[in-house]
Amino acid sequence: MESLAKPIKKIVDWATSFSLWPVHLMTACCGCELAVTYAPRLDTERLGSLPFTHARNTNTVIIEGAVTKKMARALKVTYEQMPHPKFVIGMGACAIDGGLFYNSYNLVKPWKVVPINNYIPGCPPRPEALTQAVYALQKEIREKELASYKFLGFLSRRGKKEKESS
Amino acid sequence: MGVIATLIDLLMWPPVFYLVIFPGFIFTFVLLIILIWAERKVAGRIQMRYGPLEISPRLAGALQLVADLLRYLTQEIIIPRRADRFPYFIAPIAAFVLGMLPIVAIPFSPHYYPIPMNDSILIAAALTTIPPLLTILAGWASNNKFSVIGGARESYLTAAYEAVILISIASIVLAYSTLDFTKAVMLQEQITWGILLNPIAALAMLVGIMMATSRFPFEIVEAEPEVVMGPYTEYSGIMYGLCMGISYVRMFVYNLIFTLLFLGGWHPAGLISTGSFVVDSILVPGAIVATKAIVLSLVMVFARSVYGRYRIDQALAAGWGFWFVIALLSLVVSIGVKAIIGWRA
Amino acid sequence: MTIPAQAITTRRIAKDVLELHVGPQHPGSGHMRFVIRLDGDIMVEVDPDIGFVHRTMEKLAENREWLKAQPLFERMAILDAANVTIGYFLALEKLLDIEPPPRAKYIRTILCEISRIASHLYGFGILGIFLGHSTAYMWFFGDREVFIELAERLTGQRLTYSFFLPGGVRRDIPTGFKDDFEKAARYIEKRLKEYEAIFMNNPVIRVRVEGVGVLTKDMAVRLGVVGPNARASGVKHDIRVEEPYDAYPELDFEVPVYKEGDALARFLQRVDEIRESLKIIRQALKAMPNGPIIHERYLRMYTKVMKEVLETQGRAKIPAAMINLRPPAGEAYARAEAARGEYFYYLVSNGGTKPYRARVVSPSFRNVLLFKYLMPGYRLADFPAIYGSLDYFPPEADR
Amino acid sequence: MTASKASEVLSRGTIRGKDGALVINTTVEELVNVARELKELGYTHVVSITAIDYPQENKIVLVVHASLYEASDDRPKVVEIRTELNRESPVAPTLTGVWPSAEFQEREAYDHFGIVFDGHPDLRRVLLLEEDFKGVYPLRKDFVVPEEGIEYKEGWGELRG
Repeated sequence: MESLAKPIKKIVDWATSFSLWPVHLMTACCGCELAVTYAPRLDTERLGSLPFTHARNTNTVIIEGAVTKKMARALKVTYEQMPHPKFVIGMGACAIDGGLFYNSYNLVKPWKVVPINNYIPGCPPRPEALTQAVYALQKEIREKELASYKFLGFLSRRGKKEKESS
Repeated sequence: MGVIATLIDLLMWPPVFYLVIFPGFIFTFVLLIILIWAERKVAGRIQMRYGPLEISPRLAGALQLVADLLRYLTQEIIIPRRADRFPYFIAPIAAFVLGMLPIVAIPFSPHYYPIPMNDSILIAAALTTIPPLLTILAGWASNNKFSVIGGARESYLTAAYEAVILISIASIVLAYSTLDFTKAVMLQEQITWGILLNPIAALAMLVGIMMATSRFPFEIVEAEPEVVMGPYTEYSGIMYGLCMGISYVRMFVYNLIFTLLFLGGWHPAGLISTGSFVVDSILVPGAIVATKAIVLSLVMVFARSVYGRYRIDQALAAGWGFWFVIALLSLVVSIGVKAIIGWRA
Repeated sequence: MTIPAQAITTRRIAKDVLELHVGPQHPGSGHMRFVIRLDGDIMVEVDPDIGFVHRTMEKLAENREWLKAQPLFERMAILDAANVTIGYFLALEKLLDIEPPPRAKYIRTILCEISRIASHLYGFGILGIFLGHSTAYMWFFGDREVFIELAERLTGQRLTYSFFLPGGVRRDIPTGFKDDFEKAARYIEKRLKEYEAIFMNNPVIRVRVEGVGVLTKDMAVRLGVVGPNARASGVKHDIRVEEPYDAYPELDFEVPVYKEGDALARFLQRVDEIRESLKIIRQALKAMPNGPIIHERYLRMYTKVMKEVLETQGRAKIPAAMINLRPPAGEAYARAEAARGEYFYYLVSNGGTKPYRARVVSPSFRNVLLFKYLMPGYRLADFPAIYGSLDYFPPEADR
Repeated sequence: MTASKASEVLSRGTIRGKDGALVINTTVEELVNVARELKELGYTHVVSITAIDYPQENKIVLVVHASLYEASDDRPKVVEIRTELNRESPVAPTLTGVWPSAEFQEREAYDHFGIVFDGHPDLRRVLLLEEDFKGVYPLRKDFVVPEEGIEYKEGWGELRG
């Protein structure tokens, strides 16, 4: 079974990495640069990443900068609505540690709300940086089997290891 | 060995081959992938960008849809707790399959059809009207406000476009005086293409198809800024992939019907004769019909890059107030045409 | 053209209405939520729920030095950063009782107008995608990059310039900027004609925006609407004319005003404004005087190295005293015309290094009322058309 | 409204030298009257309604800025109305009856300073959530912004994987 699982997992990872559709959730000001990232100059759709409408039919959340307490609830709901496997990119300094708005009483650190795969520094990051983050996430998915370890997990070595350790 | 041979025999048995491979399930699926890829590529070219590319730079990103499909296939399927489970689950699957079903009545050449029947136009036209009902069902079963609004929009639009499409089919059938696709195409081979016989009916049917398959500018049921994804809002994973495919499948099937009724079907195929039965009566006519339908589909898909979308009341006003009247007018034209053909025949 | 009944007159709301929560995760909402009550397909009540992007700028500004408030306030609308912060510096300069040298004034005006053009193109793109016209979105955003690039040459940053100083600017005009601008201006003038073909005169777009979201002049005055939305309703209100600042009094331009007040008028008004902005920048580049780019009070504090940088590279360093500014105690307000309308800054100083109170009112915050009073009476499908045409930017309103 | 009464309102205020705004100091009882008279003078809309907190003097000053459209004469462009309120329970009459444009501004002042506007049609918090900030009005001076510092745990700097 192991020999069969490997190519299947590879294909799943490959397909998922080239189909990272970010959900339309704008959390703060970096949304401007997100819009530019998918506009003609950079056209991140060529990486197979197409911004789409709803949490149910997408698989990536791009956190655009600061997350307020009010927005954190929406972020959590959106993330929970999303089917597995799902990925999160934290965009901007605010998503890392509050950025320019450190000490603000209405901000939440996004990594306390959802698990984040990739961070992008900058305030706001250039759109090129976001494109690179998508590219880096693709590579990470393929290398670390982020998409397939849950799917067919019982077949893989990683799944076995998890079982043994527990 | 015997089992495999039997299976191959079964697959090559014309009705099964027809439904499963060409032009049935597999062919339509491949077509779907190419069509959506082409849509994204053409839109990209017009919009000063590339569209999908990096996945397979040498094939201009043609594998993009394969990746999207596989991603949907391996994604989790979430069934909301408040949803009505059975209809929720069955609606998109049934809509996809039933959307493809009219193919049983559509011949690809005088000798290549799954089931011989005399009333094939009637049956094909009747079968195309089923999927909208399932779309409405999907919207209702999802138990989501946006889905319900989307379903309601679909139910309004269905009445409008079905009337236009069915009346324009009726009017061209009136001109041909037959309910058989094969005879209709043969008649077109003798006289001229249906689009020249009754251009008004052809135009009305084209607009009806655009409305029925939610092409721009009639993409109202799934209008994103208003109702998220309309009836399909709650679907995830491959269920959503199916939902997305429904309109493309229906568009292709409608375009096949349109090709046979108005674009002369396999018309120039009679000019080619190689002597081989398979080539002459299956491959060449089949390719001609499919090509015509695909080109038509591409034109429809292209409208996305040029138009915005209408409001529901504007679309309904256009459907009932203008195109319905045009369709009725085409009946009159057909009577006139019938008179002329009748004299000649 | 019939004007639907507006909800500002009392309107009985049926009991069995459908309540829709649009946003914040919804393709038709930005960073905010609308509670829409629907009677059939007609919106009977719209309650904008803002505050999803409230990053508490006013409080944070009280805890930071005067100069450090600039990057904070810039984040209200990073797509229009120059116009957003110019008001703050006008108010601060009133407190400090200084005035920038003429060359700095011209550079400020040029940057503000570039920023305005870019911001308008952004708004068009959003309107395009809301009406389902993805080509319009892509074209507008692609062409916006031309002006982003232009601003980047001037300031060194794509969006968040932090370009102004009290009594000056941070960089001089780079060499070759005039030619770059001329190229960009000619390009966008050509493109505006192409937009007319595919977007403005597109019959499908036309029926969606014509006669939709009609804001009468009376209502605009009553609700205190500002910016292009007010000017499209016949209110000739432009701070650049009424309380001219920087180089505007010396430049010749017109304020386009439309009477219709519908979504189409709001769109066309902005198109005209882009043309006027190009005119302003052309004039400013021609009439720009030579001289220092920073007030001499600060120029005197420059060390030798700083002076050398200013003269050779055209970059104004920030002297140490500027970080610990101590404006005399008092209050001052200033207004500035940004792409979306009037910015109002009200600064209170108690003589310390930090503002005692920094109040900012953004145009989007004042236009929020429009959602509540303009939308009811229209169909649900008109919601994105009206929203897009108002050019509303939630982070700006929430601050 | 006669011209003499109109100028009476304006003459109550003083022109501030720094920015040319007309500053009118008034009381809670007088506030609506002053606003109404200003509106009849052509000050059609509110630009800003906010407050300044002075904890040492135990007062909150409600600051209302009103302005006019299409200003052509030499009337002051912006009028500033300052009203002192009791800091413990700041209550002011609503101005929405005079200026409908005050609606969201007053909601914001309530949100940030806890000023209750008597008669406001829809006085809710607008920017902050009631659940997070119950009884807390962050723009008052006694609300001190917490210094967070930088969070760091052992092993965060290392590369994962």
